[in-house]
Amino acid sequence: MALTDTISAPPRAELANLRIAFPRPDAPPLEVISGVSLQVGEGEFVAVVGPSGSGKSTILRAICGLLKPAGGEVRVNGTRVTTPPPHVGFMFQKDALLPWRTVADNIKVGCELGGTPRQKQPARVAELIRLLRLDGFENAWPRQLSGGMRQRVSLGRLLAYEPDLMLMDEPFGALDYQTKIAMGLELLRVWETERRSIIFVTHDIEEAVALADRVVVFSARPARIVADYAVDLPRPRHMKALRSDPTFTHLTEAIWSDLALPS
Amino acid sequence: MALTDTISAPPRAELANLRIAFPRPDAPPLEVISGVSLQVGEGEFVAVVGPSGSGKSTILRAICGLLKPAGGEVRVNGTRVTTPPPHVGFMFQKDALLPWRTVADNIKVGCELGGTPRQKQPARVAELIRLLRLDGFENAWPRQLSGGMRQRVSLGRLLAYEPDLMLMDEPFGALDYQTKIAMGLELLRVWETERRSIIFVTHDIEEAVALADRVVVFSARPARIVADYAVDLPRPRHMKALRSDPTFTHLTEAIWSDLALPS
Amino acid sequence: QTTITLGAAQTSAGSLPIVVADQKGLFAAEGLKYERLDFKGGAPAAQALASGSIDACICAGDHAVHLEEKGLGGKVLVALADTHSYALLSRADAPATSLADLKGKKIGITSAGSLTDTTLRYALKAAGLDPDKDVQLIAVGRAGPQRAALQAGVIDAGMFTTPDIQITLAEPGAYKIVEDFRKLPYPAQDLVVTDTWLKAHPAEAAKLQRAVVKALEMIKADKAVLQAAVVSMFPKITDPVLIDSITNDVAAGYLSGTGVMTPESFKTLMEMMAAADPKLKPVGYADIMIGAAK
Amino acid sequence: MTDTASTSPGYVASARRRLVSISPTALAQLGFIAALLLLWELGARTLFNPFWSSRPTLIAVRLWELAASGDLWVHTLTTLQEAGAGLLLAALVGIPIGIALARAPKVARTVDPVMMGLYGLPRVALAPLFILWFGIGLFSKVMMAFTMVVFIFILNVMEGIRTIDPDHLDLMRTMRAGRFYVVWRVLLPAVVPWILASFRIGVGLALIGAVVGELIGSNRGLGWYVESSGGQLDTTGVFSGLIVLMVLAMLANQLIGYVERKVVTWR
Amino acid sequence: MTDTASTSPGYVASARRRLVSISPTALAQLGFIAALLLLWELGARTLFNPFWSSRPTLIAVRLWELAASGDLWVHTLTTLQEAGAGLLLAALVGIPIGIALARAPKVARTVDPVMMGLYGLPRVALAPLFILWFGIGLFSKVMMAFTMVVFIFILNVMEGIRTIDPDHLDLMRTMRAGRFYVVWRVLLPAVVPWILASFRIGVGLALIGAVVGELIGSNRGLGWYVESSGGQLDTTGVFSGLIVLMVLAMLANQLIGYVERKVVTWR
Ligand SMILES: Nc1ncnc2c1ncn2[C@@H]1O[C@H](COP(=O)(O)OP(=O)(O)OP(=O)(O)O)[C@@H](O)[C@H]1O
Ligand SMILES: Nc1ncnc2c1ncn2[C@@H]1O[C@H](COP(=O)(O)OP(=O)(O)OP(=O)(O)O)[C@@H](O)[C@H]1O
Ligand SMILES: [Mg+2]
Ligand SMILES: [Mg+2]
Repeated sequence: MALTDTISAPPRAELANLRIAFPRPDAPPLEVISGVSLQVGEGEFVAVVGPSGSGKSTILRAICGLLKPAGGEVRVNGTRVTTPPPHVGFMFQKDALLPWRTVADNIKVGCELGGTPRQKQPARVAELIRLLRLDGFENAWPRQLSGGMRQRVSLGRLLAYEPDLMLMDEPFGALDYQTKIAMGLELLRVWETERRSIIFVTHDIEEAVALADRVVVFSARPARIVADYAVDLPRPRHMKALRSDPTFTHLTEAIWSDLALPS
Repeated sequence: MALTDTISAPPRAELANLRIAFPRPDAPPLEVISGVSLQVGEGEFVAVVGPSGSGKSTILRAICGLLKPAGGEVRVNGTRVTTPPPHVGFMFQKDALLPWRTVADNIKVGCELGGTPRQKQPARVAELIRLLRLDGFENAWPRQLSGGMRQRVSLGRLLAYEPDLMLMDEPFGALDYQTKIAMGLELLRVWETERRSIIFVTHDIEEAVALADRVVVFSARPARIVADYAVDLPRPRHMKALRSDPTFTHLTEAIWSDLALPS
Repeated sequence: QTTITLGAAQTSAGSLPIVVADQKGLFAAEGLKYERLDFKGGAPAAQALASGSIDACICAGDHAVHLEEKGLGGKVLVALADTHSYALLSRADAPATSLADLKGKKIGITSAGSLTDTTLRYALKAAGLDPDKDVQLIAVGRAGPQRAALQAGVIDAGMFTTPDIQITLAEPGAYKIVEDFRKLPYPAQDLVVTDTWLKAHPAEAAKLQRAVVKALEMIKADKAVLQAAVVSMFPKITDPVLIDSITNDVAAGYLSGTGVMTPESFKTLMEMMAAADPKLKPVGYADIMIGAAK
Repeated sequence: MTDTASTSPGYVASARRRLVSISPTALAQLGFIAALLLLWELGARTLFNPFWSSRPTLIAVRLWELAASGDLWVHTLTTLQEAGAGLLLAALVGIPIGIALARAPKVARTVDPVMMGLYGLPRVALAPLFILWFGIGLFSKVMMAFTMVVFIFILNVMEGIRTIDPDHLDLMRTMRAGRFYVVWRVLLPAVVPWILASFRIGVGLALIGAVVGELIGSNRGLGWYVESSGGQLDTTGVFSGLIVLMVLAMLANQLIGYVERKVVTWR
Repeated sequence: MTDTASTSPGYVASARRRLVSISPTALAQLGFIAALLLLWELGARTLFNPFWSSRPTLIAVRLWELAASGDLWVHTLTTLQEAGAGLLLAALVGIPIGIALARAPKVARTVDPVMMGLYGLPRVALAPLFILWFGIGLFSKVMMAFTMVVFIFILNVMEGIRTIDPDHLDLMRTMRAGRFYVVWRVLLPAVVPWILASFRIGVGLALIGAVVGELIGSNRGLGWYVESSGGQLDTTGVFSGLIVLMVLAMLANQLIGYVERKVVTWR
C-alpha cells in the first residue's frame, strides 16, 4: 500500500473514529457516520463508493471543515480541522456555479483564490477551458449550459485552485462515457505530475477501480467502512485494456457484492 | 419494432425535422438540434444517449412544450405542441424540488397536479416513499437530503403525476448501482403494467440497453441521430444475466463505438 | 344633543373661548356637544372644512376670505380674536431691535403661504424692505423647530405665538421680542364655517354662535374663567407664573369681546392678503362676517 | 464571517443551544438599550441642553403619569390600530398586485411610471385629498399608512418573483398547474423572504403614515400627542410619545421575527 | 401565466423582437398617462369641484409660467439634489451595514430593536433635533431623505443575504476566500435584486424625505412650493408641484430599470 512510504510525514487526511449526527426535531439525532477511521497519504488516490444517502458527501464536508463532527476528529496534514484547512479543494455534488459569472470567470474563481498570479490567470483559464472541452462557451452564463457542461466548469474551478488534497463528490456523474474517460485521464495526469491526494466519491465501480489506488466501500447509513481494497493495477492504465484484466474484473465483482449485501 | 402495432393511432411523441437554436449576442444563433426526426409509440421505452452538451435535455424540453422550435415541429398524441401538452411528465436533470415542501409534500405535488383524488393521495405518497426507499425521511426538507435522495424524490413526483409519456433526464445519474437497479425495476414495472411511453436520457449505455426497447444515439452538437437500435432482448430481463448475453454486449459495444466516433 | 366637530389650526390661544364654553356648560345649555380636532395648520383645517369633514374651523380670517373667493362660501361665524397672535423673537444678544434691522437676515416663518408668511411680507413692505430680496423668509415650522433654529443660529429671528412666546421668554435673558404683532388689529382666530353648512344647519349655527359669544363675554367679565381654560388647554404648562403671564397676555385685548370682527382688523386682513397675492379678488366685510347673534 | 456557520449542524449540541440562546439575546438587547439610555441621561445632564433632548428619567415619570391617567393607552391603541390596519391592508392588497404585475410584465411596464409617480408623492401634501376622500376619522389615517406601505409590498414582491428559480416555474408548466396552484404553491412560498422584508420595512412606514395622518387632523393618537407637546415646547412630552412609537416598532419587529421562525422552517 | 415565457428563447426571432419592443412599451405608458389626464380633465370639468383636484390644463399653464420664470428649475433642482444625495448616501451606507449585520447575526440581534425603533420615528417630530444637528441648509434635507431610505437598504440587504445559496458560501469557505472577496464576488452580486428593489422603494421615500425636510427650514424646493401653494388654498399650485415630483419619481425609476438591464445580464 502506498501509505507505507509516507510513514514519516503525517497523512494528508486522517479520520479518527469520526462520528457525525444531524439533530432532528422530536427524534434522536440522525447518526450518519458512526466511527469511521481512514488515512489518505500524500499523493494517494482514494475512491469512495457506497449506497445513496450513506454519508459520503457528509464525510467530505467534514474533511474540509464545513461540518463539526459529533465525535472523533479529522486531521489534515497533521492539524486538527476546525475551520476549512488550506490547500484543500472541494468539488460539490451540486455544481454550485456562481450564476452571475461566465464560464471563464467561474473557473477564474479557482485561480483567484488559489493564488495564481494575476497575469497568468487568463492563460490558465484558457488552458482549462480547452482541456474541459468547453471551447466557445467561455462567455456563456451558467444557465445556458447543459448539466454535464456545468459539472465540467465546476471541475475546472477545482483544478484552477490547485489544491494538495482534492475532495471530489461524483465529479463525472453527469458526463457521458467518452467525456468521462477524457476527464479521468486529465485528472490522472494532474495527479501524477503534481503528487496531489484525491478522495473521489463515485457510484461507478469501474471508474473507481480504473482511477484509484484504493477503493473504500461504505455501508448504508450509519456509514461504516465495509471494505478497503488496494488496487494493484500498474499505471499508466489503459481504459480499454482494463476491462479484460482479471484483477480489474475481480475487484469490481468484489466491490459489487460488498455493496449488494443487505446492510 | 413495437411501432408497427400502433400504426393506426398517432405516435405518442413525434419529432419532425426538429431544429432548435439559441440566440447569442454578437454571434449567429447556437444551433443545438439540427433536423431531428423521431417517433415514440404508445408504450414504447426509448433511451437516448449522446455526448454531454449535445442537446438531449433540450429535446426533452421541446417535447413538453417549454421551448419553441426554430424549425420543424413536435407532436404529442398527434397534436402539435405549443404549450405543455397534457399527461406528459418531465423529470428534470436538476431535481427542482420545492425547498419549502417536505419530501412527502414534494411527491404530493405530482398527485395534486396529476389528479389523484384527495383521499387517496396520502396512501399513494406513502407507497412511493417506500418504493423509493425514503422511509423515515417523509418529513425531511430537501436541503437535508443527499444528492441521490433528492433525485429519488424527484422521481417520486414524476411517478405520482402518472403521465402517459414520461420524459426522464438522467433520472438515475446520482444513484449507486444497487439503488439504480432497484429503481430501474420499479420503473419497468410501472411501465409494463400501464403501457406508458418513456423517453429516457442517460449516460449509462448498459442502463440504456438493459431498460429500453430502442436506444437512440445522438451526435455532438448540433445534434443529429447517429443510430437508432432496437433492443431485441426478451422481457422480463434479468440484470445479472444480461451482462453475459451476447446481444447485450454486442449492442453496448456498438453504441460505445458510435459515441467514440469523432463527431 | 348634536355633536359639533371643530377643527383647530393649532393648539393655540384662539381655542380658549371654545374651552370656556365647554367648561361653563354653555354648549350643553344649547344642547350641543363638541369635539375638537387639531390640524397641522390653518390650511388643512380650512380644507377639511370645505370638504365637510368638520363643521367649523378655528383659524385665521384669511381662510374665510380664501374660501369665499374660491366660491366655497367662507363665513366668519364668530370672531375670536381682535388682534394678531404672533410676535417676532430673536436671541437676546442679537443686535436687531426692529424689523428694519433684519435687512439681509434670515427670518423663520411657520410655513410658506401661512399667516406668518403673509404677515411678515406685509410688515416688511411697510418697513420699506423687499421681502423677497432684503431678507430670507425660511419655512421652519412651529415653536420647537423655530427655537432650535434660533439656538443653532441658522435663523436670526422667528415667529412665535401664544403660549410659545411666554414659554420662550420665560427663559431668563435668552430671547427678546423684535417686533410684536400682537398689537396689530387682525382677525387672527375666527370660527369659520361655509355657506353650505350654514344652509344645512341654521339652528346649530345659531346655537354655536350664541354659546361662543357668551363665553367671550364671560372671559371679558372674569379673568379667572380664562385662567381655568388656560390650565385645561395647556396641560403641559405647570408653572403658575407662566400660566399667569399667558392669561394676562390673552386677556389684554387679544380675544374679541363681542364675537364680531372689527372693521380695523378686517382692513388689515384685506391689505395683507392683497399684498401677498395681487391677483386676489377683493371681498367685502359683509361677504364674510355674519351679524352677531340676536 | 465565521459567525454564519449556518451549515454546521453536524453536532448534537446545537439543538440544546437553541433553547438557552433566547435569554442571552434578550439580555444583550436589553443591555444595549440600557446603555443607550444611560448615555442619554448622562449626556443630557452634562453635555447638551436637556431642553432639546429631555432625559430618560423625566420621560419615565411622564410615561408613568400618562399610564396612570389612562391617556397612554388611548393614544397608543389609536396609533396601533391605524398603523396595524394600514400595514395589514397594504399586505393584503400589495402582495396580490405585486404577483399579478410580475406575471403580466406588459401591464406592469405600462402602469409602472404612474405607480412610481404616485408612490413618490409626499403624503403630507395630499392631506386635502385624503380629507376629501376618506374624512378625518380612523379611515383616513389607515389609508395614510396604507398608501405609504402598499408600494413596498408591490415593489418587493415584483422583484422577488423575478428571482424565482425558472426551473420551478417550468416544472409547474409541464405539469399544467393552474394559476392558483402556481401562486399558492410556488410564487408565494418563494417570495416569503421578500414579504417578510416588506413587513419589516412596512412597520416603520406604517407608523410614520399613521402619525402623519394624525398631524392632518385628529385629537388622539401618539402623533397627535407628540405634535401637541411640541406645540407647547414640551420636549419631554415629545420624547415620551416618540419612545412609545419606538417600542411599538420594536415589538412589531419581534413579532415578525417570531412569525418568520414559525413560517420559514425549511431554510 | 403564459406571459412569463422567460424560458423560451429557443427561436431566432426573439433577438429581433427586443429592438422593436422599446417603442410599443413607451407608447403604452404614454397612452396610459394620457388617458388618466383626460379622465382627470373631464372629471374636474363635470363631476367634481376643481378646487380639490385642479385640472390638467390649469396645471399645464401654471407649469409653463413657472418654467418661463425660471422658478420651476430652481425648485426642481433643489429637491432633486436633496433626494438624490440622500438616496445615494443611503445606498452607500445602508448596503455595507446590511451586509455586516447579516454576517454578524449576534450584533444584528442586539442592535435590531433599537434600529427598528429609530426607523419607526416620524421624522417631522424630530425637526428640532435635525435643525440643531444639521442646520437648515442642503445637508439637513439630505439627512432627512437619508434617514428615510437607509433603513430600506439595511433591511432589504439583510434579508437578501439570508436567501443566498448556502452552497456558494460553503464553497467560498472551503477555498478560504477572504472577507472582501466573499463580499464583492458573492454577497453583493447575490443581493443585487434586493438592492435594486431598495432603490425603487427608496426613490419615492427619498423624495418624501426631501419634501419633509423642506418643511423644516427652506425657502425653495418642490416641497416648499407645494406647501406654500397649499397655505393659500391654491390647488393648482399644489398639483403643479406634485406633478413635477411624480415626473421625477418616474424618471428615476426608468433610470433604475435601465441600470438593471445593464447590470443584471446573467438572469
Ligand atoms: N444538513 C443536513 N441535515 C440533516 N440531515 C442531513 C443533512 N445533510 C445530509 N443529511 C443526511 O445525511 C445522510 C447522508 O447524506 P450524504 O449527502 O452524505 O449522502 P451521500 O452518501 O452523499 O449520498 P448520495 O450518494 O445520494 O449523494 C442522508 O440521510 C441525509 O439525509
Ligand atoms: N437557455 C439556454 N441558452 C443558451 N444555450 C443553451 C440553453 N440551454 C442549453 N443551451 C445549450 O444547448 C446545448 C445543449 O444543451 P443540453 O442541456 O440540451 O445538453 P445535454 O445533451 O442535455 O447535455 P448533458 O448531458 O451535459 O446534460 C449546450 O451547448 C448548451 O450550452
Ligand atoms: Mg452525496
Ligand atoms: Mg442534459
